[in-house]
Amino acid sequence: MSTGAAFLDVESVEAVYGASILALRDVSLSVAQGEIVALIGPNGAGKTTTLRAISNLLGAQRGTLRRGAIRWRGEAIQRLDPADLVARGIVQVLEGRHVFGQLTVEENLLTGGYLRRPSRRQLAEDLERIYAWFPRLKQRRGAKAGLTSGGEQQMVAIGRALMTRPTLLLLDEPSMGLAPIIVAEIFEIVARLNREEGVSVLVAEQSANLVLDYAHRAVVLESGRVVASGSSAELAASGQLGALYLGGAGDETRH
Amino acid sequence: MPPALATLSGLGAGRRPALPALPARTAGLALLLAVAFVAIPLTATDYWYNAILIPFLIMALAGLGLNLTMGYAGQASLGTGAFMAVGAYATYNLLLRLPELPLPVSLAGGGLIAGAVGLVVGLPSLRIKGFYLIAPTLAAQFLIEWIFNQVGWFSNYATSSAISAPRLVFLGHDLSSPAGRYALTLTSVTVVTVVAWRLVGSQTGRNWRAVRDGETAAAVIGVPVARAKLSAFFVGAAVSGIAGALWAFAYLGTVDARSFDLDRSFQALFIIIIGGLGSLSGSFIGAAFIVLLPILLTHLSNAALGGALDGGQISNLQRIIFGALIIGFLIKEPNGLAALLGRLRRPAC
Amino acid sequence: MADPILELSDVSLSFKGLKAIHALSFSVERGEICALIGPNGAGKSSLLNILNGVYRADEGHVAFDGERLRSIRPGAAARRGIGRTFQHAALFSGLSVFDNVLAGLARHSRTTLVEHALGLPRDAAEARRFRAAAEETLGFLELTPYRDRIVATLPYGIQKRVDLARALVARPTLLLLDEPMAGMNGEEKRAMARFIAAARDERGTTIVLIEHDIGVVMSLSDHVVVLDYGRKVGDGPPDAVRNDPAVIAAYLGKPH
Amino acid sequence: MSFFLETLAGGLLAGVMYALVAIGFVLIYKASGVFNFAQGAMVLCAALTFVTLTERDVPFWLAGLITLAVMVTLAVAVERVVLRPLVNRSQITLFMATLGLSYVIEGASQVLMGASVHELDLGISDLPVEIGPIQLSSFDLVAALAAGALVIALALFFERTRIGVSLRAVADDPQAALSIGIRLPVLWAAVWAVAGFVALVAGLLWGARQGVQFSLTFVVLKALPVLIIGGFTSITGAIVGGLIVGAADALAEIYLGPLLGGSVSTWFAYALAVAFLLVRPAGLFGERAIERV
Amino acid sequence: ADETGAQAPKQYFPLATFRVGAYASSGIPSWAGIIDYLRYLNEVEGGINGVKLFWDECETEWAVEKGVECYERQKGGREGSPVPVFLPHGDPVSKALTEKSVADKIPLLTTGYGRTEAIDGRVFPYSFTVLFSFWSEASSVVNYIAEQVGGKDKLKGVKIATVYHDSPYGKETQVPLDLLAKTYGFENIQIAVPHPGNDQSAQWARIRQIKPDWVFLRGWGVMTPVAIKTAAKTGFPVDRIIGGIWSGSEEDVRPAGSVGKGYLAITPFPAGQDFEITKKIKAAIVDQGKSDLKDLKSFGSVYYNSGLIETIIAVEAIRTAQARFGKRPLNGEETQWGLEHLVLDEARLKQIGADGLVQPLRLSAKDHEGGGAGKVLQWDGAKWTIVSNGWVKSDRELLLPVIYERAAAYAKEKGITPRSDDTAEASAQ
Ligand SMILES: Nc1ncnc2c1ncn2[C@@H]1O[C@H](COP(=O)(O)OP(=O)(O)OP(=O)(O)O)[C@@H](O)[C@H]1O
Ligand SMILES: Nc1ncnc2c1ncn2[C@@H]1O[C@H](COP(=O)(O)OP(=O)(O)OP(=O)(O)O)[C@@H](O)[C@H]1O
Ligand SMILES: [Mg+2]
Ligand SMILES: [Mg+2]
Repeated sequence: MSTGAAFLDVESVEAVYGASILALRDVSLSVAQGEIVALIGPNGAGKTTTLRAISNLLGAQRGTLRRGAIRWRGEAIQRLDPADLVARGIVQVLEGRHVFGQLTVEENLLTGGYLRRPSRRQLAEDLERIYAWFPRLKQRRGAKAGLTSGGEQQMVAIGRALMTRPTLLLLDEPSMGLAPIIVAEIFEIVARLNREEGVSVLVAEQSANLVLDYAHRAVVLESGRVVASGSSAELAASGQLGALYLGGAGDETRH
Repeated sequence: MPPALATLSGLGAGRRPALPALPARTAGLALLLAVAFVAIPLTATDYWYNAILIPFLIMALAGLGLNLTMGYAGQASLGTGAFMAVGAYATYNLLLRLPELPLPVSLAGGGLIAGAVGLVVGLPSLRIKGFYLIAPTLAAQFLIEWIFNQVGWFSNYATSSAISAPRLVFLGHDLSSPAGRYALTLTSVTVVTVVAWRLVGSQTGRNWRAVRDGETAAAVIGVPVARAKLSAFFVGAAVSGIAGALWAFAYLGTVDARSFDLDRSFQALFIIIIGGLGSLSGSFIGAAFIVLLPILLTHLSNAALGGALDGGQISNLQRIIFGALIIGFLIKEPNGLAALLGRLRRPAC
Repeated sequence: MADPILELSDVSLSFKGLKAIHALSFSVERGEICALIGPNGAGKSSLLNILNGVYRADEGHVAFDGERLRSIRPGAAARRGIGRTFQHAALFSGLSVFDNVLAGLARHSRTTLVEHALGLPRDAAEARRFRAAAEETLGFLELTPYRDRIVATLPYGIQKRVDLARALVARPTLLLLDEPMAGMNGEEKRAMARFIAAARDERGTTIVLIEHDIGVVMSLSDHVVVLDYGRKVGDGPPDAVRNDPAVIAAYLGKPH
Repeated sequence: MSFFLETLAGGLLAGVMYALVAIGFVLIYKASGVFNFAQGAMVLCAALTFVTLTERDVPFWLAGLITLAVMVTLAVAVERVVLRPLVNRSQITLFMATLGLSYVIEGASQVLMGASVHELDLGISDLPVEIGPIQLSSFDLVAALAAGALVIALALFFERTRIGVSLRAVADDPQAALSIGIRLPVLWAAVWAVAGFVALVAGLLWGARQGVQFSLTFVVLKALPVLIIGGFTSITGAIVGGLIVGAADALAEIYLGPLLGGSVSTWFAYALAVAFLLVRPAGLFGERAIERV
Repeated sequence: ADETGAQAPKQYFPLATFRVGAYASSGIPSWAGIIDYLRYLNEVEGGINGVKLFWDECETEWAVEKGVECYERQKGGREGSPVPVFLPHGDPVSKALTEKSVADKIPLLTTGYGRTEAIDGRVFPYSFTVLFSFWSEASSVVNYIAEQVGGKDKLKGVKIATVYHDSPYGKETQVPLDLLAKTYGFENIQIAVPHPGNDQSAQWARIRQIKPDWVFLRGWGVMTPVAIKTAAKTGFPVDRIIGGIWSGSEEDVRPAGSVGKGYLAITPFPAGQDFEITKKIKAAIVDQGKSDLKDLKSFGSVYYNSGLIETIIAVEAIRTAQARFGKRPLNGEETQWGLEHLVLDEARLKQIGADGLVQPLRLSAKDHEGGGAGKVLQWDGAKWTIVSNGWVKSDRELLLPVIYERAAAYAKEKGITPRSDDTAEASAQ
């Protein structure tokens, strides 16, 4: 299903934190229009850093891109503001609890919609769309996001990013802390967005078996380098990934 | 306080674990002490003692006190000046009213009384958290300044409510010469620093840092949170109190409560943030920065601009440069100069 | 067997109009691993928070080791032997791994500030004992290689394990684990499951565990309690629960 | 009784003046979680610029505009040079940076505009007017009106507009705010510019009261307990806190002062603040810290 | 001196200045007064008996410990010249230096501030509270009020409220006013204003309630203009307020604007440009563009003249000492002798051109004040005019015994053996 020319191009990127911690040594990857690409690898491999490099959020972590180029539809974007990237349709869902704790769940979602300066009605519609995906959020809409449960916060973060109506969605460990039913739903939502609205997705995920069900292609990172890449089917079949990245404890999550 | 207060380097964090750098570190420390106790007394002039070394050591101690409360235990405080004042006035009254006590005992007594006051000021910390915690410490800052100003007994009814040092004598030695006052200061600072160093490496210090990094988590795993907070206030205030007594008697000779005003508290805060929160050596580095930089700037600018500009302009320029340097250092190294120096020493990690 | 270490009866909790837990009753046997599952926001973490005094139940009561826990504070719960790890690793980020684990021993400390300040013999002896206990736990959880690392710089999986070490070192009778394996890869999850099982087998610790990975839950636990929006919808051995249609509808989505 | 009322009224009006300064703090705190120590220096800078211009016979309105332009420039510069490199750093680091900033602003203001004292006459009479049993001055009324107008405008802005919500988001988590496309640089510069405007208003009113001189920076000390009582994040809190502090200070000085030897107002407001905090740990209107495990 | 034509030795004159910070506005004109006079001496009179002066500045920001640091930095002298005298310029710092100056044998010249007990030079050999101590200030104000009400016997029942800066400086006049109130029967009301004093509504509300006949305003910095404004706002007549020494400069009243018209102040530093010496300085320095003043509006202002007066006293003391020790740069101990033997009578003042500007002065070991009088100025909206009839004297006979008592108590506490009057002579041998 992977169609079109390269949409996002990451070329030999090298990234450092705090002037000395080398997190990415040489990472190249690409995402075509309408493609779901999985980024897998062990802890500390550089998945998050890769996503941050694309969305240009490294600065907030005292990180910098030392070498390489990132292109979006042919345009070099590594110098653009994160806000400009969001305006161009690239949005990242951060790993962990990054909700605006003092804002209500609904206000959190709304902040995601503001950049496009939508009309009041449009905003309300977008909101309803998110609530339709995550009914739990509708119930908790008036609660301060910081007080909601771990999974609810994760839904808020994803919903908020979707409010920007992205064309490239960067997801960082979306399944973390979510109930199986929700995890499945999230991937269904992603697949639907991809199918129906042509949204491209780059998703970093620990449970490779899960993500490979949905991704067209996968890129494997280790110690800041790309060590393998290919279509999901190939990778899953090749056994290259081994037990390391696949499955839960009892391998029972595969169905 | 946000967890980002944590400092990852400096004496504090790197204590016991057998770092490979330990012998070098010990050697460095020994060298430093040798310089402080032997080389300096052989070479320093009165100007060095009075204008640089003594205030540097005392402010380092004041910063150290605040660092224990704020840097290690994460309890924001703007009351350092008040605790210094209590230390100074308490020591003064001990010296005055119990002349048979030897000087070190009076000094320690002053510290303990300041600690007790700190404990009381710290009580609201059991309920008030984060930046709001500056309220009780500010209240203490102003209330205590006011009390020493108003209640004549504390200053033995001096006209101006200023106190001045009775003779500084210990074991028959007169310590009022610059070298004597330096010796007194250096010895006190060394002893207190050793005690502080022991504390931060002990269970107490660990509890402090646990409370700083996550109060709820600390409570849940059984860290006695209230005791940790109060002991941090107690010890921090006691250390600042000793610094205050030294400031009054070993440095200025005479002080009134205005010497320990809010500016002094801010200065202590400056010292530990510039030097490094949660780092013992940071207090010293920060104090060096705060005490020495203005002097250095004066000399430099007088040399460079002396003819071209009048004194006022030069002073204002110094102010600008000082402020800009602070911002610059914060941008360069959030964990303070101690961390910066640590990195310079081991560029590899 | 019927030797319940923990008994909840009719426990309720609400937040400003939200009923997070609804008249909940169940019990946990001594020495078992009890898994708590349920959709997001079902009230699992809140329940743990009640058990160790972070939240206070509005109604109902909790008995621990035969004694009723009344408006207990977190510190007191820890002293009674209830240990805890956190959903989002709440480690002391500025401390080394070793110091984090030592901090877990705080409730066993019997020395005073003065002894610490002056380094008196009792302090030295206690410090030695603590270090030995911490080393032992680090060894048990295979964390020794990370001993002196500042935890903020460690991978997430290791941090979760440090969290466990910090709770285990105090040798709790009851250990509450809030999603100990979230964000881990397969191998790490298996290792973690091994440690949790060992803690029960070798030390006899009773464990209450929240986990979303149903595979882990099935292979590890003796007993599963299912919550759905504050109510109990399932309670029993893993296999029974797994095939319960109510559980499937609320939580699993499809049969596993 | 009328003496009591008069003291109370005087105190309340003084409180309005404190609230004006406190609002500047609240703005920046609310929008970036920074306790801006340089607010006092900004008040000085604004007043000094204004008065320097009017002394050179620039008309009032023009001087006001130019000063505003200066404050906006300052805001943009602060965002570029200080805030941007420090994004996502701890609160205390940012606080410290604003301390450094206050040195820079104070120094620069005095290098450029000198250290002498200036009279600032806004043309508003500050002579007594009897209103019933109470004596007030038209100046006080103008100050109260100005503060009231600012509070209403800003409160509406924060509560009702999209920008207001975005600003609160930024204060909570700048990194997440960046990730969903909130333009931090623009917002920060805007907030600092508004804070600069508030500083200008406060500077003019305080400057007219006590002359434009360095000690304008001291009014910060009075604004602190106001903030603490009201809560760092609430504009309404600033005004309510201001009124409480103003009234309490004046009454304490009159009724408590003679008993205790005077000058109780140096600490009374802070003691009161502690009392308030013990009941409400985040001030009257402040946002409670969120802790969840 | 060197005969071979090498430069003659010069006298070092250290200046601890404060040109930035909250009080810079009062400092700046003072330094100008000092520096202009030194320049005048060098350029017109060829120094003091041919010994030229040179100086450097050290910025204190009016902070105690920076002041101490400057003292330490400067006390060693420069380019071979010792320090003859140190001007601390600040009440707190002068107190901090009291004992150090004894150890270093450097006289502290504090004109119009400093420890009142230091008038007793037998206990405080190196502190010189010359001209007008705070006690004298209080007494002169009472005497001026007495003149206005028609004599000291009419003081009975008069209400005098002292509104003071709540600091050691502010409280210094409590003891003498107590004593004077007991003696003359006026009602003595004390009202404290907390530092910095930028809001005084409560204090003036109280004054409105008490309705005093006179207010004696002892402010510092911003407290003075705020007091004047608040007084006007509460309807208290401004011409019934008498400012103290540090509430009586142009910098204090100008910010109060038009409501300050009529405000009074007592000062040992009369403002004006008509004194002989001022005219000479104007011609030789100011008009030549050599003045230290950037804003010539301040020429002849209270602060400018205070610097001038202070320097005249220091220079005359050096001159006196030179007569005994030789025409060369002097050290502190020698200048101390000069100060304790300083006689500035009408004749000498005329010679200098400072009659009317400096009050007649005679110092001794027992009396480091010497004068004890001030002039009362009134603000007319643009400048000060002198409204008292010459110098208003204080009741020194009444105050001195109490001062000596307190000095003796200090000596006892510190274990100091006071010099007898003639050891003061002997020590200089
Ligand atoms: N803010 C930071 N400061 C310093 N080092 C960092 C920072 N963030 C990540 N690192 C380091 O960079 C490397 C790559 O980390 P990254 O977070 O990109 O890995 P990851 O693949 O996302 O891992 P995980 O699965 O644990 O999320 C790691 O060694 C990590 O320690
Ligand atoms: N302190 C609080 N204030 C308000 N609401 C709260 C608070 N704590 C929890 N809640 C709410 O109670 C409900 C239960 O939360 P809890 O954290 O127990 O869920 P959970 O079962 O642990 O979910 P998850 O699997 O997502 O972590 C949630 O809807 C949450 O928003
Ligand atoms: Mg990651
Ligand atoms: Mg949970």
